[in-house]
Amino acid sequence: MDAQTVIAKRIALELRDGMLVNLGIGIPTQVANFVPTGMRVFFQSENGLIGTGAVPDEGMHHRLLTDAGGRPVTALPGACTFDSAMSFGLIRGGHLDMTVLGGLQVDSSGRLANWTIPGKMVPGMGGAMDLASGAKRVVIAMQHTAKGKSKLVKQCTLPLTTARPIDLLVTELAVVAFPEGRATLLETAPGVSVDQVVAATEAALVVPDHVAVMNIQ
Amino acid sequence: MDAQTVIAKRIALELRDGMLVNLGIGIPTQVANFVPTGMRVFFQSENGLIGTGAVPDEGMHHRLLTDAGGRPVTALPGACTFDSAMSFGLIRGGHLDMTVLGGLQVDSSGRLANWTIPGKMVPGMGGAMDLASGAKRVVIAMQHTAKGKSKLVKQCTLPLTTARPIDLLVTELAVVAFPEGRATLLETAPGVSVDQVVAATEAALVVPDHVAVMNIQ
Amino acid sequence: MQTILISEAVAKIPDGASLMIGGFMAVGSPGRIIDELVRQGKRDLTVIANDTAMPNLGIGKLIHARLVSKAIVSHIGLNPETQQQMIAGELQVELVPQGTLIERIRAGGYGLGGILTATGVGTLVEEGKQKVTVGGKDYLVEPALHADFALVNAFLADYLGNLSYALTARNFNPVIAMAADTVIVDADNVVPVGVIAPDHVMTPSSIVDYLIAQE
Amino acid sequence: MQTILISEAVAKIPDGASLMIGGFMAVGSPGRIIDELVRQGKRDLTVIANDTAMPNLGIGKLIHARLVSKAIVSHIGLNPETQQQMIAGELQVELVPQGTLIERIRAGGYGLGGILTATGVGTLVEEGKQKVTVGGKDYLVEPALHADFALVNAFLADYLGNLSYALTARNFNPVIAMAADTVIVDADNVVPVGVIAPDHVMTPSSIVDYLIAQE
Repeated sequence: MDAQTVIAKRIALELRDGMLVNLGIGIPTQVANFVPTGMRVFFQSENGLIGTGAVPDEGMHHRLLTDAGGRPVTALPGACTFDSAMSFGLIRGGHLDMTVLGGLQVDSSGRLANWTIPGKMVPGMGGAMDLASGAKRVVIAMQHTAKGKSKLVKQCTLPLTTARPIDLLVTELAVVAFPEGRATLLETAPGVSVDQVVAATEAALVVPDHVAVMNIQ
Repeated sequence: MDAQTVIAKRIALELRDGMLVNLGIGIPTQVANFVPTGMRVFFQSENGLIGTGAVPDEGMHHRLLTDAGGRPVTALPGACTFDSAMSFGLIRGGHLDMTVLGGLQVDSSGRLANWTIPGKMVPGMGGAMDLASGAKRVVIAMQHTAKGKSKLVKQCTLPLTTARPIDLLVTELAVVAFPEGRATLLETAPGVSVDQVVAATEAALVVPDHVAVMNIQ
Repeated sequence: MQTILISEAVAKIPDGASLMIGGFMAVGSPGRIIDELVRQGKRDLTVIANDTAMPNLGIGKLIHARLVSKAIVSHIGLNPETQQQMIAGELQVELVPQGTLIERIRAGGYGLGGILTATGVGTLVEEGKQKVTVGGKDYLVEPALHADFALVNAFLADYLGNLSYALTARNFNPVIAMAADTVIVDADNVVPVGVIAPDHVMTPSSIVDYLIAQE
Repeated sequence: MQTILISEAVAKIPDGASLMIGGFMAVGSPGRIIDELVRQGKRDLTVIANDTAMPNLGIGKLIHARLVSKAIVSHIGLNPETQQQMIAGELQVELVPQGTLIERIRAGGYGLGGILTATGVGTLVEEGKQKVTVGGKDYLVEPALHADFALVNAFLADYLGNLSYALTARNFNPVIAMAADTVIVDADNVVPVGVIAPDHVMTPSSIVDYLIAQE
């Protein structure tokens, strides 16, 4: 299983029936492929849609029904559309049960940097700051390392996305939460040892006596 | 012609084609009866309707289509409905071309009191403060006197509705504007002399050389 | 979202709860829910709504039954009972300009701390309030409102809880639906999922907690 | 409201004007108006919009033609031309969180001085901004936005100027329509007055100034 699939499958286990969920671009989008059978999850697309369905069949799209990246989507029965003020009212107002976002850095206290690398990448924060500040639960989907360096750092060196700590970090190696503001190892990926995770991590990791293995297949 | 008709007819002359207008309860409501022929004016009802039409014929009403007082109305072709946030966005945001409101007192600098008589009448301000603060043009329809006392006073003794001066006051005796913050007599009612108006007015009235007669029939 | 009997829905509301209630002079008020509140004899309620309607009409029924200890409203002028209870000190009334009230509720639902409005500046309304200057102009800081329950009347719901409203009955309903911990909806019509066009849904199902079962 | 040729509508926009433009990654952007802006070679424009789309798509066409001197947007990541012009100092870009941006525009249209949001607190976004504490929590005061022109794309208009929008093309359109001195609308379909149900009108005709004539 490749890294992205591990992450997406593990995050899908956080979904609950009836949840309203927003998925960022990249790995987070793939979470929609692993919704447990029989579970109904409402996916919000921040350009103004709840009830985003699959990519339309050939010749069955409409130019005015797209995801936030402008790509054609379908709408499930019971879908609804709205303007951007409502879309971010849902996000900022705490109506969004969970957001899954990518990350550039997460630090030992759970702070997130994911919107800019000054001087290098300045795409604009789009909805990231509202999502990371406003969603009830913030889950970050991130590769554990980049170019051999840990992305779970002691302290974020990149500009923060929000001062609010995230709730859960899922990488291809581990699941990490932040109780009492301390990065705590909850699970390791199948075939990955606690020592391997610790070795790949710059942040000081709290390692409980029992660390579970991700329940993914 | 009774006092209310004089006032309503004179205010109707302030209407212009295409205007969005909100009429308060009481005399202001009657202005709608005197829209000049061929002119299209959009009346907003602050409970959520633009395009308020006449009272419905017997048996042609619907319980969910009413004016702000809960009385059945009709909707003209091209009408639209909206929630209260939008309704007051139109009012506060300067989209309302004119509001016509009743008054308890107007003072020499054009300040308005029309929402409460402490200890006697505390109905709540409803939409009055937003209307008087937000409309592009505020026109007050008010009897000139109450129990023999002028309602156009030196200084309001009742609590103000807004700190913003009104644009025009129309009574059964006179039309008064407030250029440079001074009550100025623009017109008298047919058969009413300037001296009669001055005598009935507590506020110091600026009287220009030429005072027109209201053009109502 | 759960479909539920009206008695069960109202049983979830404890004495002392704060309720946002839809409607404008009782048009668009959830009449059945109000009747059930009276029947179950809830006490010490805080009501946040546009008005208290008229004696024994809409929200006026709650006033008449003396279930309300505090009302945050813009208008009580057509309900002498509200005024009498207020003067007698039995009912605390906070009068708020209508545009400020609906916008404070919206702020609560949309995750904003409050609103900045010029309405009320230089009047009694500004007393005791924070002011902020933006672009050289003074605004009152009017804090966001949030409630324990929103009691919503919709014209149309689907069985997921998507809602739409009709004509002048929309008023406060879609706004309060965003601003409460628990949202209870009484709909005039409930239709199968997929029957309301996505563009015509005004309140998404995900914010609705309970839809009252049709009789 | 006046129905007008597209060339005449765009001729009303002077160089240096501020424009709010609907659309989200060009979906719901007024394509014909954008093309005409390019054809007429307007200069020194300020654009307020969600994003600058992609090179030579939607608002990206204005960037490509170098008509824009300032952009207030939430996202430029899919348009390298915007980033290049910004880095070269040819285009001033103010990046605003998306929810803050749309709400600042709404505040401008709804007569509010600005908004109180927690988004951006503790980040670069808060630099130089006023803060207000409400209920013990800190909020940024983000000032209202207003523009000279709103360039709106609607799915459906009637000949009075009532508008409705379709699917995910609604996005910024109904909000910017409230927040500009002059509102110019290009509608995909124009129908006789009375054909759009009152409940389905999302923008009332009274705030529309010009409706572009169908070809």
